[in-house]
Amino acid sequence: MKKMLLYPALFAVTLAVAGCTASPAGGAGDAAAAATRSGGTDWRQAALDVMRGSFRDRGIATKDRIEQDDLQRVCSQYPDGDVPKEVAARLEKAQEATIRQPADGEYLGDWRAGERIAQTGVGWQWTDTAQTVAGGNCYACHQLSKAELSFGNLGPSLYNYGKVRGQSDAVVKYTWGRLWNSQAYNACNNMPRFGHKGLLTEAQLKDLMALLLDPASPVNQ
Amino acid sequence: MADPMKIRATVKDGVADVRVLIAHEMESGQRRDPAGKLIPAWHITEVTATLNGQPVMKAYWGPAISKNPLLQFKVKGAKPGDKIVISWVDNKGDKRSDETTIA
Amino acid sequence: MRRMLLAAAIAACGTALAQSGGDNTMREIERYREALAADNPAELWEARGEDLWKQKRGPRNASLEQCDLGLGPGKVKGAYVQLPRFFADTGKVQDLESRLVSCVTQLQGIPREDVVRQPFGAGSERKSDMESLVAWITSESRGMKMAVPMAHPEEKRMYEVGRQIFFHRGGTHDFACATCHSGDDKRIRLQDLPNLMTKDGAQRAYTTWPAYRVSQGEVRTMQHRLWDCFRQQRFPEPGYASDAITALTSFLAKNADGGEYKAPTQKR
Amino acid sequence: MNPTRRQTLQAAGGTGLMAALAAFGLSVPVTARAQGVAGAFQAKSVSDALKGLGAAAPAESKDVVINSPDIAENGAVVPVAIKSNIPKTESIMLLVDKNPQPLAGAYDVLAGMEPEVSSRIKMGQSSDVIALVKADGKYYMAKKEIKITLGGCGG
Repeated sequence: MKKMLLYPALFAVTLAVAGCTASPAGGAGDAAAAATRSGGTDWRQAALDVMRGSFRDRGIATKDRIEQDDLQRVCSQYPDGDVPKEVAARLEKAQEATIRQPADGEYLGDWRAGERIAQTGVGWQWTDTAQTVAGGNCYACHQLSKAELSFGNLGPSLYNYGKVRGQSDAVVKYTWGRLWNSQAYNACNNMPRFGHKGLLTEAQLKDLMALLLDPASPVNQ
Repeated sequence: MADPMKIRATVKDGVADVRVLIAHEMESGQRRDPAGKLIPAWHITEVTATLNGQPVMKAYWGPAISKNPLLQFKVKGAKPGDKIVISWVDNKGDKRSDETTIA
Repeated sequence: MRRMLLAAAIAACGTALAQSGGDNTMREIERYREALAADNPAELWEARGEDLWKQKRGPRNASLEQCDLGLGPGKVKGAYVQLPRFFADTGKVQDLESRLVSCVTQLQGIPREDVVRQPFGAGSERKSDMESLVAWITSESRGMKMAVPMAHPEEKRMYEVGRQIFFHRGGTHDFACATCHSGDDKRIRLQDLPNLMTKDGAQRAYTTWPAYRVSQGEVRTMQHRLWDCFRQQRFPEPGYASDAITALTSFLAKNADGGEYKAPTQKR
Repeated sequence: MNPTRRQTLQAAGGTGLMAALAAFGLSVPVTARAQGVAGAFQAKSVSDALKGLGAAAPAESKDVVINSPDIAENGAVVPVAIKSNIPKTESIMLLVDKNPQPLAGAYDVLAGMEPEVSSRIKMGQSSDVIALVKADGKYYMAKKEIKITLGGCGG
């Protein structure tokens, strides 16, 4: 299951990498160029060369993971998150195009399963295998339920997410899109693209949807 | 072979403060390996200390003493230059002795 | 991951207790940390490392006492706070571990693959000579100020390359080092993340490695810290003492310049 | 750093030393005392451990002092020091109520030793720790709760 899922993600990366070489500047502004070039040296290229010589495959963590798609490459040049508006708009448009709605039109799974996915951070590391059922590790960065005190703050609090927003069609689709590819909304934020990169299955994403939106979920208590 | 202990012994007002760090796994016997098999207990069972050859302390340890154990105790009537010897033996029969001179 | 979860578990309980106990709780945790700091098992690694340095080993039956860590052959005192640096004999910028690999291969004649095969120790039956050597050598810089040289063009190059690696987003999750380590007061779960973009954050982080990790019962070096960060970033595995690690270390070490070196320390 | 490091004996095999050890029973671990303590280590409850030590009903005493933080961040390493202010203290023992085998350590206070000892122990969960002191043939005890934020037995 996991292994099958891996291929679309890799495929997407390969495509994106191919895309990079076609437009080396990637539409990045002058500020980005200044950060990566000085004294006539392209430090970004120098770093890539060093990384290619230093990293190696280990288990599922294959060496091609250091190669960047367009979003990764451009975002790496704006570490403070101050991406120029036009650059962000271009990236967001491209990322939005990747969002796939659920095939059966059902968006909400089981919030109990969603809570477990939010608590677990296993998966995709070289210590995992293709059979490892990955988690979303949401609590690493977000507050979700009131009961779980151990939450990180790299992302915003999602406590009462559904209670505040309700379950309108627009909210449901927006939330799905956020989980599938968060980079479509504010490019270069810290959140992984769980759907686009195949990190979680569609069923897992539905369970997370329920965790966020179901009135019975601890998130909305 | 077991690594040397780290023994510090300093004297103040005739009382020596002895601090010993020992390199040892102190496997509890409660942990499981990645395959789910219980890892057998492996721990120091006895530690003895002598001051100039005279026994001053004897410790009996179970598996609940922490990995790379610390042991601290005090001995009266000690003076700089006196010799402290610490010895341990574990439940596999491995053993080690180290000595230090009180500073 | 398991470790991350454990760390989270610690943190979780920490909060629960902190909320129930308030100031008193924080005082007790401080007391706990102080009680541990008094005797650091890293000293066992330091002692073993000093012995290893002086032992004649390998096909050439030589000790490492002629190893040049940057201040001249055999000079260990204060060497670590001036690493990484450029070495003319290898033509490379090297961090401590990369340099030790060179010394062990050149002076003792031990093949490189044997040196780097198992650089991270796992219990008393799989001890790491590297971790012991590093524990001792770093302890010989305790109390000194970080002063990483940046005069040689190669040193500047590695610093710049390291900076790029720090910001390099990649892997399945689009993570870079910067994702977690470029903001103030950020946490994963409840684990505090140093902001390596500030002088203070960079100094506090860099000057406290290596550390005896209570949770692992092992001394872990900067090399291991970065290696495990990349694992959690879902990156492929960085080679031991590889240029990428050296470059990143150059960047982090230089940013810590002026900070007082305190390691080996003890961490959870 | 520390001159004593260089004075460590190379191995346990030094024969003179081993002879010295044999003189007080280290290389012959099965003394009656050791055997008794070994039985107590196997006990699964504090009361069984106390029985094994021959200390069925120790009296609580303010002269037995436990020094440890109230909270330990990691149960794998919990510093605990015990001091006895009771004259003629012969031995000091440390038990952890909720550990699978409560007896953690026992210390014979021989000629010249101050009746206090400090070590670091593993605790599986928050629990009472019990300091037991044998003095002049009688048993005394003190109790203290230590909260653990991460257990130290299974992990």
